[in-house]
Formats: sequence, structure tokens, C-alpha cells
Amino acid sequence: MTAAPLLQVEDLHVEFATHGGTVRAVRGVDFSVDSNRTLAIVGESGCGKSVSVQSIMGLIPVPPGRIGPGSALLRGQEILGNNVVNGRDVRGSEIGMIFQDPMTSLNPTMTIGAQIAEPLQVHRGYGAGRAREEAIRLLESCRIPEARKRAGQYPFEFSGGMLQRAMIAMAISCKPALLIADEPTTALDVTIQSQILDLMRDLQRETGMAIILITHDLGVVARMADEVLVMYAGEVVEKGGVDDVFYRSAHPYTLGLKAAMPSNRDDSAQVLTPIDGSPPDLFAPPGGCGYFARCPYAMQACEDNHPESFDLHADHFARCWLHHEDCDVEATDVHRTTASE
Amino acid sequence: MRQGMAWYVCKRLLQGVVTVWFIATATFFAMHNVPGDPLLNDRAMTPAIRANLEARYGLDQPLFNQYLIYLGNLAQGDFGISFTQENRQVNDIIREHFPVSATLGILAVLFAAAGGVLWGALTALYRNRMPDYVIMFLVILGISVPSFVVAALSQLGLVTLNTLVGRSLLPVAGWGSVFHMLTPALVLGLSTMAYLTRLMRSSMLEIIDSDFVRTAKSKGVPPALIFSRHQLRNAILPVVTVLGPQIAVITTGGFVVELVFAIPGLGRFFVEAVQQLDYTVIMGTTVFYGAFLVFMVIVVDLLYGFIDPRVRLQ
Amino acid sequence: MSYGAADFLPVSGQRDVHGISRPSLSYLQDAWLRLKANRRALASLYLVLGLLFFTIAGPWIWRVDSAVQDLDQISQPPGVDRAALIVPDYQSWDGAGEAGPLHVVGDATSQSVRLKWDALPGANGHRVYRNIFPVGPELAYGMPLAEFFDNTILYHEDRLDLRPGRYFYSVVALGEDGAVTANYESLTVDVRRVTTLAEAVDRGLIENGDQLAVGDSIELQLHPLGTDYLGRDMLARLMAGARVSLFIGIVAPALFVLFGVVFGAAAGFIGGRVDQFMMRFADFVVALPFLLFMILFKIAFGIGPGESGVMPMLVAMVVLLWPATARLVRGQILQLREAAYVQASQLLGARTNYLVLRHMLPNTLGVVLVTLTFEIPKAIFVEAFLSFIGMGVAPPTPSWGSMSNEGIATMLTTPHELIFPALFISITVLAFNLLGDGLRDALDARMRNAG
Amino acid sequence: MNAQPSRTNFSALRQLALYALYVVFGLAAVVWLLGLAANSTGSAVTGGAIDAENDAITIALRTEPPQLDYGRATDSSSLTVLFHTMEGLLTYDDEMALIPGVAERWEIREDGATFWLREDARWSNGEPVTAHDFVFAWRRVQDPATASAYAFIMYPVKNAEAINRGDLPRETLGVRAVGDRILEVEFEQPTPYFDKLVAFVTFYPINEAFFESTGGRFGADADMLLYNGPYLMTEWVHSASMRWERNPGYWGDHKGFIDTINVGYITQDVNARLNLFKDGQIADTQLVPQMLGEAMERRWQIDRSMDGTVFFLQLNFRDGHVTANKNFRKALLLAQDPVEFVYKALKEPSYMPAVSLFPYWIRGAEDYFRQEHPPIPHEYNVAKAREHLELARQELGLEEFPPIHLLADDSPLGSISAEYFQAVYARNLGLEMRIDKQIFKQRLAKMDAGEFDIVVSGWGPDYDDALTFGDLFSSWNLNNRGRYSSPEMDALIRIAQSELDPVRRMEAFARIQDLVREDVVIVPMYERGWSFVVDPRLKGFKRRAVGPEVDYTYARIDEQAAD
Repeated sequence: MTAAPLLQVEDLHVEFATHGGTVRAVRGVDFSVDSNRTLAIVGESGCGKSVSVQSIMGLIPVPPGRIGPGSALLRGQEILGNNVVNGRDVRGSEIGMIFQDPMTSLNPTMTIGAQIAEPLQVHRGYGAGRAREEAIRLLESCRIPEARKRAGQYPFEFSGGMLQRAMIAMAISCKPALLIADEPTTALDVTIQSQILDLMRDLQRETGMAIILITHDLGVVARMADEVLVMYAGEVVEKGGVDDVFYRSAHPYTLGLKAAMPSNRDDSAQVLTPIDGSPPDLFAPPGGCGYFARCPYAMQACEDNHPESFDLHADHFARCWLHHEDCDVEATDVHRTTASE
Repeated sequence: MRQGMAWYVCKRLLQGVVTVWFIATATFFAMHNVPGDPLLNDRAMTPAIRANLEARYGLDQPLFNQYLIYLGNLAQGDFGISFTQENRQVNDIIREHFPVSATLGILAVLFAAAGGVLWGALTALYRNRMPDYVIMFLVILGISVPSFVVAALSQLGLVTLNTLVGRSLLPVAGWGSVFHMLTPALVLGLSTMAYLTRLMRSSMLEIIDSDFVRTAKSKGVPPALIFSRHQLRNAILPVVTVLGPQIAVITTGGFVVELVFAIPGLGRFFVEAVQQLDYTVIMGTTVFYGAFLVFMVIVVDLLYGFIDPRVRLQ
Repeated sequence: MSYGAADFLPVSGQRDVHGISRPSLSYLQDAWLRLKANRRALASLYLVLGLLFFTIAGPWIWRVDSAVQDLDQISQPPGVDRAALIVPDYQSWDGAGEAGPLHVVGDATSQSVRLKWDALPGANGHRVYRNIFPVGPELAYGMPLAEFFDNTILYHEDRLDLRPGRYFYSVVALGEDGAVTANYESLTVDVRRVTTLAEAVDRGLIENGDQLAVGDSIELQLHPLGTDYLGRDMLARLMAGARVSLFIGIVAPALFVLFGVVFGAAAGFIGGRVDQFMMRFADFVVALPFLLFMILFKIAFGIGPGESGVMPMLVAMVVLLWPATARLVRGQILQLREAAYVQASQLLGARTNYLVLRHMLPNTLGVVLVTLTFEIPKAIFVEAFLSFIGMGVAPPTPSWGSMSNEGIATMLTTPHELIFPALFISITVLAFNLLGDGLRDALDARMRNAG
Repeated sequence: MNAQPSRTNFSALRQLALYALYVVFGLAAVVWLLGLAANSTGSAVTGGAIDAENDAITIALRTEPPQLDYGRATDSSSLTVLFHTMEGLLTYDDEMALIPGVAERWEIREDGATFWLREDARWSNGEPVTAHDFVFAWRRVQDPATASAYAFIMYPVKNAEAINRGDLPRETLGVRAVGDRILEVEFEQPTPYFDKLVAFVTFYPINEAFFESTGGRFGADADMLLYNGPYLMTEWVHSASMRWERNPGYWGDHKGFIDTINVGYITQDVNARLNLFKDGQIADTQLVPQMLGEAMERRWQIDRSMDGTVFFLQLNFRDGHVTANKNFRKALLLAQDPVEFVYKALKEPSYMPAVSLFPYWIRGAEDYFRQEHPPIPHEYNVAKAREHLELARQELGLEEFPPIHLLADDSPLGSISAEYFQAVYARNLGLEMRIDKQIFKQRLAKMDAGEFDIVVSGWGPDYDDALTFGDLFSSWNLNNRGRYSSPEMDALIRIAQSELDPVRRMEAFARIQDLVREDVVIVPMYERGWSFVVDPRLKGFKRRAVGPEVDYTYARIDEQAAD
């Protein structure tokens, strides 16, 4: 059965008008995610990961932002632009979201309990008392000890990890079908990180929700994701199942990311190779491949011709001229499909 | 916790008492260093008359004795008798005239706070658009014209208004009814209102794009609720912190308005007392205002804890 | 589109690295760039420079003594006709002249108008009035110039602030009890502006008395912004006043901020009991009611003969206003002491002086600069306020505050005496406020992303 | 983040508007509550300037009367209040002539005076005003414990000065009651002007029993006084307002016509008073020169009066001051023109350029003193002034004159005077004047200590006699702050004080007038006056040269005058 995916994003574009001109932050992104699945979006800072999901959530201020063309269908219904489906705001009810820095992402003058209860009051119409009880239950389910006492406390009384748990509790309070986690563990130390990730996994198992996980940490991706989306300069450069992307990386940028990531498998003299240069200026995106200037395999075609998206095999795509059938450049570490399989 | 609080209040009050003593001492010695003589009058005095007057005010004592007597009286809350209004106790003067200044001051602060928060929030919501520019221009105008000019002009405006209307819509000067207060309080609160508007605007702008507002949006909280629950409340915090000192500044700084609008407040007394070198009134008002200021700061510090949970529990 | 094999040849050699290449900037350079980008702040900076130019260079360009009184042109608004006729020197008058009903003896000039009249029927004395309107049915005769309680004196010489134009003089009979009656006689008089040779020489309009003769016409002194109540040139006074107001406005904050920095830095760096003690002292000073003590100190320091009173004001401000800066700087220093790079520097064996001068003070500079800019308008206002309650600078030294205060009295009749000084205060205060805003935005890292 | 305008958040605006509404209601409530509180600290004056229906008027006073304990009062504001509510042995009528007050007749002899008190003079508690009340009051004034600054005015009474010094008991004062209605006074020396003295507040009676009952707060509040004048003060909110009501127990029917006089405002600010007048809130107001233009435009009937005070530059005769040199002083006198000063610099039509120490309204033997004895006219002669200055320079053996210290008070007029004379003497004599502007009490301290060369000062009358000006420059008068001293002057003043023949006495004053001019003791500036405007419905309002500044005791409301 091939029902429509839970969330289907097609040809998403986002721009920002600034003093210096228009920043074309997201340029034609497609992806989809289904219940019980986790989609990871990886990429350098500023590659458009957060902007993509924030535009879906309606968190991009308009103006200066401008969204479109493109569509984002939640269960087949358009949510891009208005976020209201059947008269109900999907934010907080259908889609929950957690953010990078839990310290600043919570209102310092409201109790944790009240903030968790807020979506329930807004979307479910709960009364204050019932919402509060539910908030306490949610805190418990997010493994916060002494939840009743904690619910009455303020954010500054919480540690970072605790806050992120509270954020999760808040995001899932209305039992959303989709949880978007925007770099949820970046600001936390390693042990807490893994606890948070475990918690998310467990919650997914319990509720069957879909998760979009934005991160630049490939370790997190490996651990959590079912599918991976690699973004670069506002575009998707590679997309596929987690194993495809990791072990059969088909884009030089993905390879570059992997090379720059420490791995805990061999702790011997490991050499991390940073990617030279920096991403292109999104005020005036290059006509050709955005990675051209940094790519070790750059070819004549790459400079002026925008790469097509090549379907390597079952749901594994890469946007690189190397996969063109006429290309015979030597690039051993790039997984070339059509030739070998 | 509760005990800690009591101890904290005690400590603050004790510090306050020491501060008041410092103020009293500074005032006393500054006062007695002022060249001139409070007893002098247009008509010269014979040595006999002069001696009589000195004895009456204890000025025949050595300075340090005077200081001790003064402190002793102060400890009993007695500021002595006025040099110029010889039949009145300075205590009476303060008791009768401070409420006037305080009333005016409270109203001015209320105007300023209400106006500052409203205008500030409005300009932030309309940032970089016409209403923002217009209000900010007025605000800048409000802080760049000396208060006595504003006071004189507004009084002239009242006269013109009343002439146009053909009857006394608002009193031009004086004190005694609600209507007497409105214009002076507005004038008095104007610069504070301008200051608070700027403060509110910038803190509101900081909050508008803050992470937790984004979180609230992601929860689907309706805009009106985001504004009132998440933005306004947090943006007001810095405004509240400056409100305390502002109350004291406004209440003590009402001279200009009191002079121009013929209001029987304590500020006017102080200015007149200085011109007359009325030692006891000068010392009385200064120490009283100093104590008031110290007290207000303590009260506001304590109150602030109830508004900002971060302060309360530290 | 189709691609050929040539398209897939590797690119060799240098590629233009596509990236954001901004030169790295020092903190202050960065701040300067940011300030330049803020148009309002930049405009205010030019305004401040303009004011300084006005104050410092102005008197070299407009070489008019601010103390010289031109009593022929008192409270003159800008841009009035300055032509005057030269008449002989003033000679006193004892009422000589023909008798008759109310008439003018000699010429009616801005020097004097000589009136003579016959006793009105039934009068026990007379009152002489001058008006700017003809006497109407309400019998508003105008302003009373003189009164005589018997009929022995039937003349009056008006020399009261005469300006060129039309006046309506009335002589009113006084009744039995000396009260004004409705029995009056009126006369319309056109007054010409005149001056004498001696005065013209005195004012430097001509070299000596031979150049012109009685009956010639002459242009009186030019006063671009008009004159004040004693006929002094407003422009020159505004420049002189600028020196006082800006001196107090800039020097006083500079001094107390400097003292505050030293005090605060010392307290913050030494720390411990000394810090506690120093800050307690600062708390005391903060607790002093500012305006009250300002007034008190102002009179306690006193002003000697010929002194302007600027110095006592300065001292009083410095004594009372330093603690705010001290607290601020102390706070900053305490933070910086914990900063990693300072501790690193300390570990590397940097000496205390070096630490404070190289690392700590430069990093508090931004805050201090912003404080300073915001204190300047306050100081200017304090000066104006003291002038208002009569404790400002001593005459004849002008300041913008004292000039506005004097101008308030004549707000309706000669508004230029209020408008100009008040405008200068407003512009200055405005400029420094905007500059302060701009500086804060430029220097405050926290604000780097905001508006 | 960006400078782009953001989309208007209308729901936030609606929320804001809602809050604004709450705030407005909240403020209204607070204002209302505060209004209730303010009633007790101010005055809710209604009825405007003239309330013909209730026969009431509203006026403004310049300052709060600091001292209604009339044994110690010294200032014009207190004098004004006391003049309306109290009465001494003698008082003034609307023409400023002395008329009977509590005393119905009196007699002044060389060695003393007798006053016969009227039967129907009553205190406001119904008790009669008796001779004992005067004896008590006068003794109290001289009692050192009272510390009366004006005790000196009573020194002509026998033993007064010695009592005040503490050398004699207060009972030895030369005043006694013969029964309830005869007051006998014994003089220290002949005092022909004693009748004029007793009109002054220091000589007012005090009811001893009432005084004791006030517990030291005599005169501190409206109920801390007993009244015997045409008005009773029924309410006194300090610094804010007073209410004077017609005294039904007052013996005469020649004053006190208006039922209620509300002092609705107390403010020094002339602009505020003008605005109140324009707004129809007060019945009269003073007009300073800058206001005359507007007053004419509004077609007001502007009035004028003399204030009684003469202003002059007082010169320092102490050693070491260049002003001690007569030629220098002459130069100062000749080099300035009071006419120009008054008409150009001050621009005040009610002021008169001064030519003498004595103001023009002082009475002589028959007519005005200055009609009988005209002063030498002023001569403005710069050339002659420079000659005298050169002589002075030679006499003093100076290369150049040191800077001259010009002491002035902090009033606007004090400043203008100082600035004007600084410029005049710089222009005409090339002298450098240093202005020394001081607040009231500091200026007095410097005057007493002689720390000045020239001081801008004025002298107002205490009583209606030439002597109030005439004895100013006696060598023993402490108000002679320049320490001018001349045997001739002292001799003349002795005559003026004790001579019983009015003609001879006035001749002495005439010689004093000339001597002041010859020796250049002062440089006369102006006689102060008032320009003012009165509501046309108020008739009989007076401004006075001696005693109270303003006098409403003869005022009436004339409704016909209203248009």
C-alpha cells in the first residue's frame, strides 16, 4: 500500500529580503517523511536546514521572508503559508518542535508546567487544572523526577538536559504526528545528548510519530535516522536511506562531511580533514554547482551547469555531475551506481 | 527561606539607616559651610536682637554640639523649627506638603509607566513604520526640551484652550482637585515617559525575535496570547527595574512643575528654603527625601523579586 | 541539453574560491563601521561636530562682543529694518513749547517723544498713557507712563523703550480722588528710529563724527538672530552660552565618568574588603537626593565676584554623579577578571598594570563611552534647571539655560529670545541622545543582531 | 536583524488596545482617589475671580506669609495678611492717611504719648481689645526670649533697647495701661512720628489669655490667632490657600465690604498669575514689562501705583575701597543716567528714575516733601565724570583702578541692574566691574561684612514718615552698610528724630537729601512701582507704598462694570 506520506514537501523555496539584496536560503527542496520514521537533515551551518523546517512550521517572519513556490502537504493537505488545516493550527497539535538552545527557548517568566500546558489549553481546550495534571504526566513520561514539584518551577531552575526534556514534553503534549527537532542536542554535553536521543527514540516507539531531526552531527544521524537528507547551499545534494548515504555516499560533499567527522570506531591517529573554503554566497547563488569551488572532483561542466538530481537506485539521489552517464572522471570514493550495480 | 527573607530585609533596613545618617551628616556640614547667615534680614539687627535669635536656634553652641543635638533630635524624628516660618515645625511642613509632592509624583509615574509601556509596545509592533517614527519623534522631543519650557508652554496652552472653549476646562494653576493634577503630572512625567518608551521599545524588540517567542509560535499559541503572555510580560521587566529610582527622582524633582503650577509641594519649599538659607527646612527636607529615596529603593528591590522569578529565588 | 565528454574534464589550477571574504576588523574599527551605517547616529555625529565648531570657531567668525548692549535695539527679532536717522545729541527738556491741546513738541523719534497739553476740563491731575491701538469704547488707554496729581505739570517726555512705528498717546483727567476718569484726549504719533553721531561712533558704526552729519541716514548694527532684553547680540550670546553649556555638558560628565572609571576599576580589581568599603561609599553618594544636593553644593561652594559659577557647578556634579559609572565599571571589571583570556594572560605572567590597561579598561571603553554620551544631555539639563531656579551661572555670563529662562518671560511678545536658546538645548540633547543610541548599538555586541 | 518593515500584528494591537483601556480605567480610578486626598492639601476654589452672587473674590498672593506672629513678622506678605485681619492703635485709610484704629484719639508729647482706646474694638472671640493687650504685646516684643527681629522699631519707647539686650526686666518697658482704655507710653527721647510707628504690625495688641492657650504656636495657623481687623482668617492651607471672611464684630463700617476674599493661589511666578488672570481665576495681577504688549492687545485697563521702595547703588566707605574716594563716587554718579536705565533697560513704565534718597510720595510739612524741597536734578555728564575719575586716580595714587566688586542679589531685576551698570561703567569710564551675584542671605552677609565696593540695594518704608528713609545713613544705623559716616549727617538726623516743629524737621531732611547727593552716598536708580490690571468688576482695590502691598479692605464688587 502506498498511501501518501505523512509529510510531503516539494520544491520548497524560501527567500529573505535584506539590505544587501535577496538571500535565497532554500532553493527547491523535496523530501517526505512517514510515521514511525526518522528523517535526518544534515549540512553545514547556514545551508538551509533550519529555514526549511521553520518555513513548514510558519516560523519564518514574512516579510522579510518569502515562501514559495513549493508545497508542503500534511496528510495530503497544504500547510505551507498558513499552517491551518480544517480550521486548526497544525503547529503544536499535528507537528511539535524542539529547538537547539533549551535555555533561551523557554519563557523565563512562566513555570515549566504552564508552558507545557499551554498547547493543551490552546489546541485541546483543556481547563487550567486538567492541563496542569497532563503537563505533570508528560514530564514524568519524559523521565523528569519529582515532576509535580518541577512543574511549578521556572526554567532557570532547570539544568540544560532537564530543560530539553521539558521542551520535548511540551512538543509532544498534543500527541503530534510529527516531531521536528532542530539540533536538539547541540547545546548539551555528550552524556545528556544520548539520554535525550534515547528519550526521543522511546517516544517514537510509543507514539509512532515521525521525526525530522536536524543536525550537523553525523554520529547522531547514524544512530537515529532512517533516511538522510544532505543539504548544501539551500539545496538537497544527496538523499537516501541512512546506509546508502553513509556507506554509499554519492556526493563529494557528503564525503567531505564524513571526513571532517571524528569517528569513535578507530581511535588511533585519526586525521580529520576539514572542507576547504566556505559555502557560496546565497545573495547570488552560482549558476552551476554550489560545491564547485570546494569540490576535489570539480569538472568543466560543474562551473556553469546546475547539476541534475540523479536517481542512483531505490530512493537514493545525488545532485552531482559525476553521476552523468557521460562522465568518466576517476573518483574512487564516490559511490557510482549505474556502473557497478 | 522565610527567615532568610526577614534577615535580608533587616539588613537592608539597617544599611538604609546608616545611609540616612550619612546623608544627614553630609547635609549638616554642607549646610553649615554655606557662606551667609540664615538669621540675616533686610533690616540689620542689633547685637542684642541677633544674640536673642542665635539663642533661639541654638546657633550659639559650638558646631559639633549643634551636630550632636541635631542628630539627637533627628533620632527622635524631630527636624526642629523653621527659620523663616518660625512658628512651624519642619515636621509639620513635611507632613503637610510632602503628600502633595507624592500625589503628583505617583500620578506622574503612573502616567509615565502606562504611557511608556503602551507607546513602547506600539512602536515595537510598528517598528520602522510611520507610527513608530511619529511616536519616537515625539518621544525624542519630550526628552530634548527643558522641563521648565515644557511647563510654561503647557500652561500657556491651557489658557489658550480655556479661552477657545470659553470656560475653565482645566485649571491653569493651583491645587485642590483632580483636574489641578492632570497637566502638571503629565508635564512632570513626560521625560520619564519618553525614557520608558525607549526602554520598552528596545526590550520589546529584543523579545519579539527571541527564542522563546519562536517556541510559543511553534506551539501554535495565538498571536494575542503570545503578545500578552510571552512578549509584554518579559519586555516590561527592565521597565520595572528603573521604575523605583524614577519614582524617587520624580517625587523629589518636582520643583519646576510646583513652581510653575503654583502647587504647594515640598519641592517648592526646598527651593525657597535654600534661597533663605533656612537651615532646618533644608536639612529636614534633604534628610527626609534621602530617607524616602533609600526606602523606595529597598521596596522596589523587594517588589522586583515578586515580578521576576529569577530574582526571587536567588 | 546534452553534455559532451569535454564537460567532464577535471578543472585544474586555481579556482576562484567562492566565499564571504570580509577583512577582519578590530573591535573599534568594527564599531566605527557599524556607526557609519547608522544614518541617524552619523547625522547626530555631524551635528555634534557642528555644535563644537559653532562654539569654538564661531566667535572667530562672528566677532561681536556678547556683553555689549545696543540699547537702540532691545529685544529686536531677527530681520527688522535697521535704518536710522542721525539726530543731534539728546538735550533735556523742561516742558518748553507752545501751549495747546495734546500735541508733540519737536520730532517724535525713538530717542524721545515730547508731549504737551492743556489741562483737561475739571481735571485734578493727569495720567499719560501710550497704546498700540486707538482708545476704544472699553477705555483701554494702554500703559500708563506717568501721572501728575495736580495741574502744575502739563507735559511729559516719553523715553520708554520707543520703537519705530505708530503709537497712540492719551492724556486722561484724574478725578477728585485721583482716580482715572473717562475724560481724555488722544493723539496718534509716528515714531522714527534715530541715533546720534556720538552713539554711532560709540557702537563702531562710523570711525568718527565727521563721516556723517545730522540728517543723514545710517544702518544700525546687524544682529542676525536679533537681540535680547538689554540689546545684546543673540548670536554672540548663543556662542558664549554654548561655551558654558557645552563646557558643563561635556567636561563635567568627562570628569565624573573618569573618576568613576578609576574608582570602579580600582574597587573591582582590588576586590575583597576594600571593594566592599568602596562600593558602600558609592552607595551613600548615590543615596543623596541629587537635585537637592546640587543646589546645596552650588551655594556651599559659592561664587566670588566676577566668577561665572561654572566651576562650583562642575565640582558639585563631579562629586555627586560619579558612582553610577563606578558601579558599571566595577561590574565589567569583575566579569572580565573571570574572562578566560585575562586569566590566560595572568598565567603568562602579565603584570597587574598591564592587565588593567591592556585588557580590562579597553574592554570597558564601549560601556563608558555610551554612558558618557548619555550623561551629556543630563548635565546640560541640570545647568538649565539651576538657571531656572536662579542658581545658574552668574551674569553677565550667558548660558543656554539662563537664556531660555529669561526668554520664557517674553515668550509671547518676543519669542525669539526663548526659541533660539531652547532650540540649541534641544538640538544638543537630541544629537547626543541619538549618538548615544548609535554608539550603544555599534559597541554592544549583544545588539549586533538587533534592529 | 533587518530593517524591513514587519507585517502588522493586528491581534497584538488589539491586545494592546485592550490593555490601554484597562490602564485608562485604572488611572482614572487612581486619579479620582488622589483627587479626594488632594482636597485637604489644597483649595478647591470655585466661582472664579469675581463671584458677585456670593460677594466673594479670589486673589493670589506672591508668597506664603512666613510669619503671622506679628511680634516677629517682617515681610510684606505677612504684613498684607495682617493688615486685613488685624488692627493696631492707628491705621491707614484708602488715601494712605493715618486714621484712628483701636485708639479713637491720641496725643503725642515730647516725653510720651497717650492713646484712648475705643469701647467697641473686639477680638474675634468677643472679648474687648484693652490697653493691657498692648502692654502685653509690646513687652513680649522686647523680651529677648521672643527674639523679634523688628524689636528695634520700638526702641523709642523707654527702656526698650535695654530690655531687648537683657539688661532690664520686661516689666520696666515704658508703657502701661491706665484702666482698660487708656494706654500711656513713655519715650526714651522725643519721638514726634510715634503715631506713624504704632500703625506697624510690631505694635499690634495680643490677648494674653489667648496667647497662653496657643502653646507656642501663636500665629502658626488660622485658629492660632485672634482677629480684630475687618476680616477674619477662617482657613489657611499653607502655601496653597486662605480664606478671609468679613468680620461681623469689627467696630467700623468704613472698610471690609466684600464678604469673602479667597486667597486661591500662592505663587511667585508672575507668568502663572497672569495666566490665572487671563483664565478668569483671580481678580488682579501684576504686569511685568514683558507682559504690557499682550495686556494692550487684550485691551485691558492697565493701572499703576508706587511701591514705596527706592533702589540705589550703595557705595562702600570702608578703608581700602576705591569707593571711599569722593571723586571716584562723583564719577560713578555722573557717568550713568537713571532715565536710560529705567526706560531702556528695565522698560517698566511704573518705575520712576530716582533722583533722591526720598521717594516722591513722602509727605513734608504741608505738601509732598519733594515739592517743598526739590532735589538737585541729576546730571548725566560723561566728560565731567572722566575728569573726576582722573582726579580720583591721582588722589589714590593708582596706575589703574582695580576691578570693582558689584554685589547683587539673585532676582531677575538684580541681575539686569548689575549687567546694565557693568556695561555702562565699562563704556563710559573704562572701569572693570565684577558682578558678585549672591542669594538673598549671602548678599546680606557680604553687605554686613563690607565685602563689596558697590551693592545693588533698595530701601522700603516701615512707616509713613520721612525718617524711615532719613536716618538710613546715620553712623549708628546698622543698615548703613557702606559705613558712611559724617558728623553733619548725624547731627541732622538727631534733629529729624526729635524736632517737634514739622517745618524745621523737614528742613533737616532737605539738608540730608542734599548731603547724600553731595557726598554721593548712593547712586539713585529708581523708585519702584507696579503696573497691574484689575478685573473691571472690582472697584476700590489699592496697592500701597507703606504697609501691606495690596489692600482689598476698600474693595467692592460692581456688577454693572461687567460687560
